[in-house]
Amino acid sequence: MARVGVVTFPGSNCDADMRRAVQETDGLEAVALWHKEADLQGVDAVILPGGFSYGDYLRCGAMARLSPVMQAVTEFANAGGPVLGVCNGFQILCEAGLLPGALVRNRDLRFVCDRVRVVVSRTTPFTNVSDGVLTLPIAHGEGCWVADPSQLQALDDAGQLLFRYVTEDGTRGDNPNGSLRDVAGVCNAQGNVVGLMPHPERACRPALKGIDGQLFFAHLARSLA
Amino acid sequence: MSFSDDVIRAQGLTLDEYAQAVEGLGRVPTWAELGVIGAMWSEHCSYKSSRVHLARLHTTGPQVAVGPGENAGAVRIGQGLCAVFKMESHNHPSYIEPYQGAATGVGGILRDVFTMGARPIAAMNALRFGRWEHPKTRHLLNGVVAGIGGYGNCFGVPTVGGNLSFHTAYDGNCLVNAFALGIAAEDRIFLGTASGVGNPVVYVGAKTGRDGIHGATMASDVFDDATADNRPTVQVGDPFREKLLLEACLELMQEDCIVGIQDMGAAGLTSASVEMASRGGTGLVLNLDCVPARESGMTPYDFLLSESQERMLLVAKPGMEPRVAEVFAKWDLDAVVIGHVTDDSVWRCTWHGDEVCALPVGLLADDAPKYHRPCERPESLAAMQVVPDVRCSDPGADLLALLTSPDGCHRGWVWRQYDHEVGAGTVAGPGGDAAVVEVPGTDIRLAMTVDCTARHVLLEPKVGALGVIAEAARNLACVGATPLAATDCLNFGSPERTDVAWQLSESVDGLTIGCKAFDLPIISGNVSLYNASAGSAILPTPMVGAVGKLAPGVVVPRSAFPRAGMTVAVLGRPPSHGVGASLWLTHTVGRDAGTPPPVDLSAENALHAAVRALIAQEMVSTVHDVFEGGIAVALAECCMAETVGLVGTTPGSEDVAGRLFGEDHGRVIVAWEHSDDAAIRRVCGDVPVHVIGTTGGDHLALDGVVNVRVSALRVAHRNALKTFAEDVHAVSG
Amino acid sequence: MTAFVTVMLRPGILDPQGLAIADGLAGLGHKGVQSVRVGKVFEIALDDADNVQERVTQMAKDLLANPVIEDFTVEVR
Amino acid sequence: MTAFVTVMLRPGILDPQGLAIADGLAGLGHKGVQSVRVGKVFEIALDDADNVQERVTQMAKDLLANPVIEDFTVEVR
Ligand SMILES: Nc1ncnc2c1ncn2[C@@H]1O[C@H](COP(=O)(O)OP(=O)(O)O)[C@@H](O)[C@H]1O
Ligand SMILES: [Mg+2]
Repeated sequence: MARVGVVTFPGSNCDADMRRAVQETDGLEAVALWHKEADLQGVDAVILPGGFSYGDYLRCGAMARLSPVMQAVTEFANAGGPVLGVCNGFQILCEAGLLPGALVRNRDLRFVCDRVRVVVSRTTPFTNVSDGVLTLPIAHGEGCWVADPSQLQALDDAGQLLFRYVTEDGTRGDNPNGSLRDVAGVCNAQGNVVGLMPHPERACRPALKGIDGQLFFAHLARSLA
Repeated sequence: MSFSDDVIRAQGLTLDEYAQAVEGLGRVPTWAELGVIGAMWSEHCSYKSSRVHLARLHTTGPQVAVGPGENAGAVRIGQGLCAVFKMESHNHPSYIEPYQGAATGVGGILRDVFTMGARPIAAMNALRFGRWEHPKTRHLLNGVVAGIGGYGNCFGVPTVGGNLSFHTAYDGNCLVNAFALGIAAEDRIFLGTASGVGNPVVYVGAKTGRDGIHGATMASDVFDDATADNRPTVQVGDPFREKLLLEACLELMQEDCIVGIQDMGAAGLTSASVEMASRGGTGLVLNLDCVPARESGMTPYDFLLSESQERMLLVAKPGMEPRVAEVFAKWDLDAVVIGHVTDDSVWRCTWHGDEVCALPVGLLADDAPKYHRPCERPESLAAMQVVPDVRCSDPGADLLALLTSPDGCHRGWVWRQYDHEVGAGTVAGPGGDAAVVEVPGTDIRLAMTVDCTARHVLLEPKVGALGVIAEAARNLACVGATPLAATDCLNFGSPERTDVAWQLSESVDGLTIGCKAFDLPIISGNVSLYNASAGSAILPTPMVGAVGKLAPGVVVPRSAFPRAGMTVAVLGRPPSHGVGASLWLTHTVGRDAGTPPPVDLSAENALHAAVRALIAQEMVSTVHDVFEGGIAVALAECCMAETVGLVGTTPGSEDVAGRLFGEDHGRVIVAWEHSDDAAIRRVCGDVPVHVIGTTGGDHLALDGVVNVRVSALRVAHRNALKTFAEDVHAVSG
Repeated sequence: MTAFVTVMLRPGILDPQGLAIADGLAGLGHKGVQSVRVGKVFEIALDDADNVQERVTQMAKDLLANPVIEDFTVEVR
Repeated sequence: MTAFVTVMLRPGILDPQGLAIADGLAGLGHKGVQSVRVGKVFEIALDDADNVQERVTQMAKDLLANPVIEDFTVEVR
């Protein structure tokens, strides 16, 4: 049984949902990690869940980056451990410099809660290039991904622009928040650190009208097996 | 010391009330005491004009675990659990500062729920604004919606439903009613009681600033021009801190540390402590020097009347203070002992060693003034109830007009700004008749809806208010749920006007009839009076939030047609009321007219039972009730979601407007693919089933008089609110 | 011509963001921070130089500052 | 001792709020607005006056600004 740490920051509000999604995946066990502790308890993967860590004050994810647990997560990631950041977790990974770019306010300056479609460009511990078009929920006010224009092409060429918002048939970009190149999520050069705005943990049961989120956890279980 | 008449009135007291206080006290109050009496005797805290009416509400039933009177009500949902819920108004603060007013309204209602030991799992909100043409409407709508989202999204509770409408009567006084529901184990519900002489009184949460001083008295004042400058009263919400407060409170409640706990809402520390002592039949001593202060130079008056947010008061078991402090420290929150429980039924406060308040708890609570204000049916009503003689010459154009009108257009612009899926338990979010959420860790699912068609209440309050309950119960039935209980928020004008007092009284009677008939006891609620501006009252708006439970395993139907090839029928008697009180009539003649449709209690109940049975047996896949805008609007809504056409014939008389746009109760649209008519009729028993037609094609065509392209309706319906709200003038920094 | 409008919360109005930032700075080992208050600044580029102070003040009143909870200052450079 | 840190989005980073405000000002009839950029200002009250410029610059680097998207200036008054 692979052990997956789910970090709770003050203000996290998708941590319980994330633990449940992990727990309900064959081969995975969820371990609750607390932001004040630098010990990752020997977990095999780490997930930073969504929410409003530190109220999203200053910039989303800016304060969470400073917590003791993030020092340990940074070491874990640099050693090649799989790390997933969802929504606020994605913002934290960008602020911590573990992922390229930054997330700023949505183009229309409003929070958006909806369903989107995304395509995946690369195989990582959490994704597979053959995943096709995934339907996932989003819920964020600051999901517009931006990066230094001079680095953008290189990131794209390296497959680091991991998720893109697309139309239903997967042919064109369809962007809910104004992010560059319709980016919904990115990964680091090695591919072990992944961040995205959509919420896979909210799409893991038929009762919630969507199960595409299960793929993320199934891929993780396989890669850790 | 003595106070001038102006000073007394500025505290919200009449001179008679002041005399009553002096007599009860046997002396003249101190300055701080005067402020405390003013706040506790305000309409908002004392319910002095509404208590006589509230006593008539239907509040009991075997399912009720905690009825009105506590921070929130609790109803049993099985497996040893209770749903704890309440609805509350934040109308006046939202008018002054829409973002913060609405945000702190959400924060307040969430605190009411988790104070009881319940983790919030769903929120809803009911909003009323002035007409679109009014210069403030757009600004208020944008600010309020952003504020509700800003607080609820960050706190992490899904906002799963609500209710929104616009009317010129709310031009100078918007309504913001927030609902929250949480889950607690029945044997671990915490009440706001101070008992156990000597037990420590602990202050937890955020520090106290000068925010919102006199919010309670303000909520009891009619707006006038001076109010726009009522600046020091704005409270700012901190949803992040409230989330920490939630986690700390729930963690502490796992242990045996707490005797009683209460959130600090209107009239802050004063009201929380007095109410706790009153419920416990005790007294309290509070040392105001110990209250954590955010600003320097604060006086006892400030500490007592501040409405700073995200604060709670609790009475701990003896010796548990260190454990309380430890749990709160884990969540980076203050917990400070500020006093203890006494046995003399006197509420005392000390400051720098002096006693600055010593007021009998009874004087502040039970013995507060109570009024039975004179009620009188307004003579003007008879003229309003006459239905003007108007024809419907182009029903297709009228349908489009209704679907793009402020009250008929799509609400998606609102709920896209609310996280309605956090918690990963939202089975049916906004957009249907009622929302459905899972109770975490169980197979229990709850349905909830918030409703009030104030136009109907205005035109005959008792009938209209009964209709509100019928509509709420019907919305629950449409997702397969059986009613459990309800909460209400009674928004009215000044009770000192005889017509308003009559509206209030009649509305309570109507609610009571409905609550008894549909087994929806009111377990909590709130009254907001003095909603008026420039001398004119708002529409009488008895908002109701109703909660029901789904049978295990039931598949929740959709409220729209999924595809072509479905048979569509309407259940219930053909409409006979005509266009009285309808949205169509208001739209056509520019004023509210006619009488509201009556409710046939037994027919309505039979209909709900039939709908639930059809859903339970999975015989229908679409269910949507017919109400505002009539059957034409309801069918159009069913068609627009997936852009599915329908050709059909609706039941009813020759009168086209009444048939298509009349708002008779007791009707529900259903659609099926694999059942047959006979089987449906068998389940429905005495409830009439009228087959309308079959879905398919691009058009909605009804009765040979309506023929419109569904895609065109859909675009217009969906864009109307966004176009209005996001007009460039609305942008704010 | 450029004008800067600085908008701050009025004294006494709760600034949860400022509180959180002050805590964050202390957590990073920055000593001696008494308090942090957070405001907004608007950098406004104008076509012309007529009456800038007056016009921008009006803009602040109309849109940039919320008089219920905020104060503002205008600076022209 | 009070220091002010002003944080602005770097040139080239889209500022939707600035665009919306420029539109809003035009909509309200304010003429001649070329562009608006929105930034943040932090008013930091310090216990003492030692090395303020340097310490506050460090605070900005550590926390207040994100160098990927923002530039900052420090002013001590
Ligand atoms: N303020 C709001 N917040 C969230 N959802 C809302 C709001 N207003 C309306 N809705 C949603 O829009 C849909 C239509 O509302 P309404 O016409 O009141 O429904 P009904 O007539 O069935 O009660 C419902 O699903 C309702 O929950
Ligand atoms: Mg309905």
